[in-house]
Amino acid sequence: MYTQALLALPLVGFVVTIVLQGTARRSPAILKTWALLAFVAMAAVATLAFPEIGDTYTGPMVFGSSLSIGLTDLSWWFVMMIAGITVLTSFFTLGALRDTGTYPMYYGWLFLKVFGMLGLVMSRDLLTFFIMWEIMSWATYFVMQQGKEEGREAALGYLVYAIVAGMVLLGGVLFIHQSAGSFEFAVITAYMAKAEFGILLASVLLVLVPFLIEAAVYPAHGWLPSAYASSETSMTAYLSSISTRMGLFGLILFVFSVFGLKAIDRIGISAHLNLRTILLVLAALTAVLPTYTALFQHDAKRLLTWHSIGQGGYMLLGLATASTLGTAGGLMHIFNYMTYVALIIFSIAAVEYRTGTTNLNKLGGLIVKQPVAFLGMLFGIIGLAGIPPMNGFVSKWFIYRSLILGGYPFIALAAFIATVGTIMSVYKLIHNTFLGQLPERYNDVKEVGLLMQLPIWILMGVVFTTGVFPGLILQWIAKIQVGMGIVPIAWTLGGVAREAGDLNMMVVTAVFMATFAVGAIIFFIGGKRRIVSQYDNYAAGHFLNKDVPYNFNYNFYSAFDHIFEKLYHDAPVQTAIRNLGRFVRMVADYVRRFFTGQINTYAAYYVAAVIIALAILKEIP
Amino acid sequence: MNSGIGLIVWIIAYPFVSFSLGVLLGGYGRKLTARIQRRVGPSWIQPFFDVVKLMSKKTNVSHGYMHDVAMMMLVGGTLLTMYFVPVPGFHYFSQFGDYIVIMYILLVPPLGMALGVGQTANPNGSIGIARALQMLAGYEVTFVLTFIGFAMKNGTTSMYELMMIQQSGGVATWGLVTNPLLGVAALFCLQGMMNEKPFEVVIAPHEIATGPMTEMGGKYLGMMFIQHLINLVVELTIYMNLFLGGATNWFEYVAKLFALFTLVMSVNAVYGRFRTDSALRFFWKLPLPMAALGVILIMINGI
Amino acid sequence: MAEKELTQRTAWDKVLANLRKRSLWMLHYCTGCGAVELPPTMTSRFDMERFGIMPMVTPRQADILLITGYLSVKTLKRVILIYEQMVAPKYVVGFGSCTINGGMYWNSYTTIKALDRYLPVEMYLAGCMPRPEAIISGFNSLIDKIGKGEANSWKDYYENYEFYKKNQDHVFGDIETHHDVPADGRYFGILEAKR
Amino acid sequence: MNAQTQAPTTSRPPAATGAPRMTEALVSAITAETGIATFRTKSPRRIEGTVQADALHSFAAALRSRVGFEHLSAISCVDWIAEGEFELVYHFWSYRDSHLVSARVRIPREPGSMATITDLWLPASFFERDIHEFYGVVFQGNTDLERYILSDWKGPPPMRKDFSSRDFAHEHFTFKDYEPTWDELIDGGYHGQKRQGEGSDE
Repeated sequence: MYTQALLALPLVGFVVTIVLQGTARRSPAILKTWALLAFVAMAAVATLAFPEIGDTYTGPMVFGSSLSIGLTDLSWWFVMMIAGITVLTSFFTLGALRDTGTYPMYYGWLFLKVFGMLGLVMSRDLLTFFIMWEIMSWATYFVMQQGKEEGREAALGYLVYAIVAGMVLLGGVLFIHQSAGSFEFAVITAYMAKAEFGILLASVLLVLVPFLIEAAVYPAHGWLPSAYASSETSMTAYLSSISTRMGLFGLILFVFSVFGLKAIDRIGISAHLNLRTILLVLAALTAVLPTYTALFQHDAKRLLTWHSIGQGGYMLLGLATASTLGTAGGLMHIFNYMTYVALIIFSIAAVEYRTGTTNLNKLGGLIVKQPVAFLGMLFGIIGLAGIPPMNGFVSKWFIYRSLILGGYPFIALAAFIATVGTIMSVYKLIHNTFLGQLPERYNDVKEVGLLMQLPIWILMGVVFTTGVFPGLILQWIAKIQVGMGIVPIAWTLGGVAREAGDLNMMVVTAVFMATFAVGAIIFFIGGKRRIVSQYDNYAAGHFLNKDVPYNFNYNFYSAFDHIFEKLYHDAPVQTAIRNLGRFVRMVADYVRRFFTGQINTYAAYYVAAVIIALAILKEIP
Repeated sequence: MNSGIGLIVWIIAYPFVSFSLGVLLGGYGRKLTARIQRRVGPSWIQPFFDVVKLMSKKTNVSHGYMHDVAMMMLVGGTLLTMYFVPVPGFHYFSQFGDYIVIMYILLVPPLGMALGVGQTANPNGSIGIARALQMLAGYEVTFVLTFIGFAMKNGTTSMYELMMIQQSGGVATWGLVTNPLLGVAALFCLQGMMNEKPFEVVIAPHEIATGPMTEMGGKYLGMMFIQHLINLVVELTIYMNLFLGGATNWFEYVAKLFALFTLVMSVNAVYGRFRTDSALRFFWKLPLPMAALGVILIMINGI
Repeated sequence: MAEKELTQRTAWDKVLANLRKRSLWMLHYCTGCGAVELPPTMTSRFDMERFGIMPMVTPRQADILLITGYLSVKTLKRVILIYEQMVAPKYVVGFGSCTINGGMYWNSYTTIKALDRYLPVEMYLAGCMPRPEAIISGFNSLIDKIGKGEANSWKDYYENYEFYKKNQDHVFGDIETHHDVPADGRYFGILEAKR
Repeated sequence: MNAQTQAPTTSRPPAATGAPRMTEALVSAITAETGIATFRTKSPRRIEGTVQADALHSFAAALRSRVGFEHLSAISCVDWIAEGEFELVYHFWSYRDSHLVSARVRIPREPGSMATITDLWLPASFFERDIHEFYGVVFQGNTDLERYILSDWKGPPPMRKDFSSRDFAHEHFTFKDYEPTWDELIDGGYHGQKRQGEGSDE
């Protein structure tokens, strides 16, 4: 009962928003309030739907099979994440979104996207999955359009990827239907268990490739940074935190449930050399390369969107080990990353709200002006860097341990290299935003209002609490692992039980608090201290004042730049890249004639493609 | 001594023990350097005088609350690491966190320092931190690879268990003996971890005015000194536990500590300073391939 | 004043002073030629570190401000900024005749003559220039003074700030050191001790 | 800036005559090109002469563009107090001929005014600022005559001959009453005798 209501609510919200969009310019509060109320109601319904886990509801018949939805442990978990982050985002936009008039359909497309995502995670057959996937992709495109001018172009880039992914997925759906004779997951599972190798390989690849594109796994990650970074900032938080993970959801669903791990492991030549190995290598590349690209970004949002890719690599690393600890780490990392990346981007949004920029070379010293935003970002980056006691550490611990003991030393090394890169770039982020010298022009910057602070405080609480008591999350993950056909993790409130490893975050945190208190005691034993002006600073006897910029934030990691500049500026490589670029531009010039930039044209193409595909489907007996 | 009254005594006394050892080590290091340079050198407990002097300064200068909290994080994080690293007779906390935990809580003090230094708004400090973080990609990555190989070989990530495995057969089962490539590579990294020459570019007094410590005076610098002294002990102990078989009693422990520190300080006394990128290139050219080779050998043996 | 304070010293103060005197870090302001005598003082031949005296890099870390030679009006400004950035207890040591009475620059129109009119000088090392033996001997007497609790000239800067400020203003205009010295003195309880 | 750096290259004599000229040839060339006939050879590579104050600018321009003296080495100043004049000496250097031309200009001490040559050589501003600070010469047309080295200087220009550094120092700075007693140990001491003779205020 609640399950259907859950799916219906965002759809109602979408329709109501279309009706109300005329009010956006005059009284934006109406739409904002409506969106918040609807999303809160959605979260409440999602909670109420808990007892309905395991039930399946069938909908209208399409092509001889009925669309069906239902909740599993995995999908309820995802539903809760979607609902939670949506409520927080819409709450944050109450304060943050100043010019609703510019984006009248902001909430409309958000509703549609939520509908698509909820439908996706609740779908119980292949056809529903595909339909919802398409709704979600298109809604994502429209959501991205609600941004700056350059955001529209970037969204177009996403659209190209999404259409490719959608086409491949359509092919996969049709192929599986043709082979297995049904859209139902159970039938497919049974079929795949003893399918021919070729059919298995083709269907796995056709289904996994779109997921990897949507999850922005290297090398299909190119669409993400500019598309996310040029969206409206609260939307960047939303997209980074949950939207990208839908691809990962599909991957979990198909690899572990629909195809089954046994079927997947048939693709390969040995226990250490199979499809999962390829996934591991891809994941390691995804973790390392984008993270080091993030290092050289000058825009806070863009820096974080590169991390969205990189951290996705960690999740895939954990999942691809298919071990108890690894999948637990991967699943938990999805939740953890969602919480702290939303926290960081909300903090950046708070800074942008007051200063009007996210350029890391222009900000600085804002800690005295926006302490709450600073604290939010601090909690967030500690989580992102994976340092105790925040939650990011726990999931990374699982992933490391599974990689080391699973016999993947170099993959584990890659994960650690990515961690070092993460630490470097998040320090640059917080240093250039909040630390260092406060430029004179930001002297009258104030903290943001309570409306925007509240989501930051809530997320800080979540990041810390789930870091200290990972058992709160792990109990769910254990249930999900049962559904995935993996030995569930032996969780305790503070981590994992002795047999599985040595981790008790409660003890770690308690000891840290105690030692921190010792530090505080030593601090207060020392003499009085006085807070001085930022211009009272060592400059080898030079008199500092507001006219003397005395700060270090440009080209922050110069040694890395120095080492890797050869890689980027070396002549043959450079020429090759330039030639490639020229070729791509030439091809794109032809392709551009197809892509007119008119949404109607794309819709027409798309409808045509779907009709052709369905016509083929009709022909097949 | 890992339960009851003994445990409580250990928990309370251990920071003092560790600090005293740190003072002796620090004084010894300075004396050693002085002797190598044919000087008399300071007192054996000179670091103690320095700390007392700094903590008793009267007009301390702060740049804000993060600067203050950073100092607490610095000392707190180091003490935290200290508790999780097993020493003879005290390994209670090892059961709650393995080396992966230690590896990450080792990052808490630098993070605290980085934040505090950031708030002092001194570019010298920021440059120092940027260098320190870049150096992580050199020594820390290599050290972690040696650990990964060692842990994979022995099937556990717990430092206490790794230590026990090494102690099972005397010197012959020490990590340095069974996996010399990993051990030697990690020794290079130890030099970097301890910020001693030639990997001293983070501090570089003649270049960036002691980097992170530029704006630290009075009790702030005093707390950094306390942290530094305890950190000496912690980092040497980590290497000892991973590759020198830890120690079975305190005599052995102190002897190994001083022997290892003699090695580190001797290198420190005779070398100049590498630039950041030179240091990184060094780590990527020599210790990292060495560790990788060691890991590959372990994998081959495993198969 | 000094005697009164000496009698007020508690046992703890005495212990602390005797520990503090073993560690003195020095910031040397080397505009003059006297700096050339410092390297031999620090290195193997005379080894200053055996008394716990070490060179330091920034004013925040240092206890001793060693002025090695003449100060022009322009460099005096920097010295005052650096002195105010130092953390008390701090000791100014005038090194060489130039700091005492102008030395060989006695008739120069931009070189200040007596350093103690602008900063509270704890001790002068006379000579043009003092040899390492003289420096070591001077520092040893400073160490004794600190141990006995007699080295309190830095308090004078807080107590008689008007005097120093007047003399500073006489040779150059107002400078912005971002320090309110009397307010600092009250905040840290250095001025109340007297009144 | 750009125009100035390019000007010498465009007006440089053709390459065919690129061989260094003899000093005598140079003197006659300068005389011919600038119309000022008081130049003489001082030493093998040094030419010296006197230029009227109002003719200096055109002289320098001609020297630079026609004879190839592209580099302004220095401007120096001498205070001839008995004659009531400042003597400004402009040193020009030719890279091609490796010759130095020193042009002496005399201007009255009062009001001590001179036309600037910063429009020909921007770096001349540095020397003019220096001379303004130390001699009080005003360079007409130079917009940047701020204090340079003596940033807090309140007295008269200190390099003028009528400025007494010793008097200024005694007036402006306070000396320590430095009365050492160690010399009494030797022979009663110079200071000790002085003390007895003069008596002390204290």
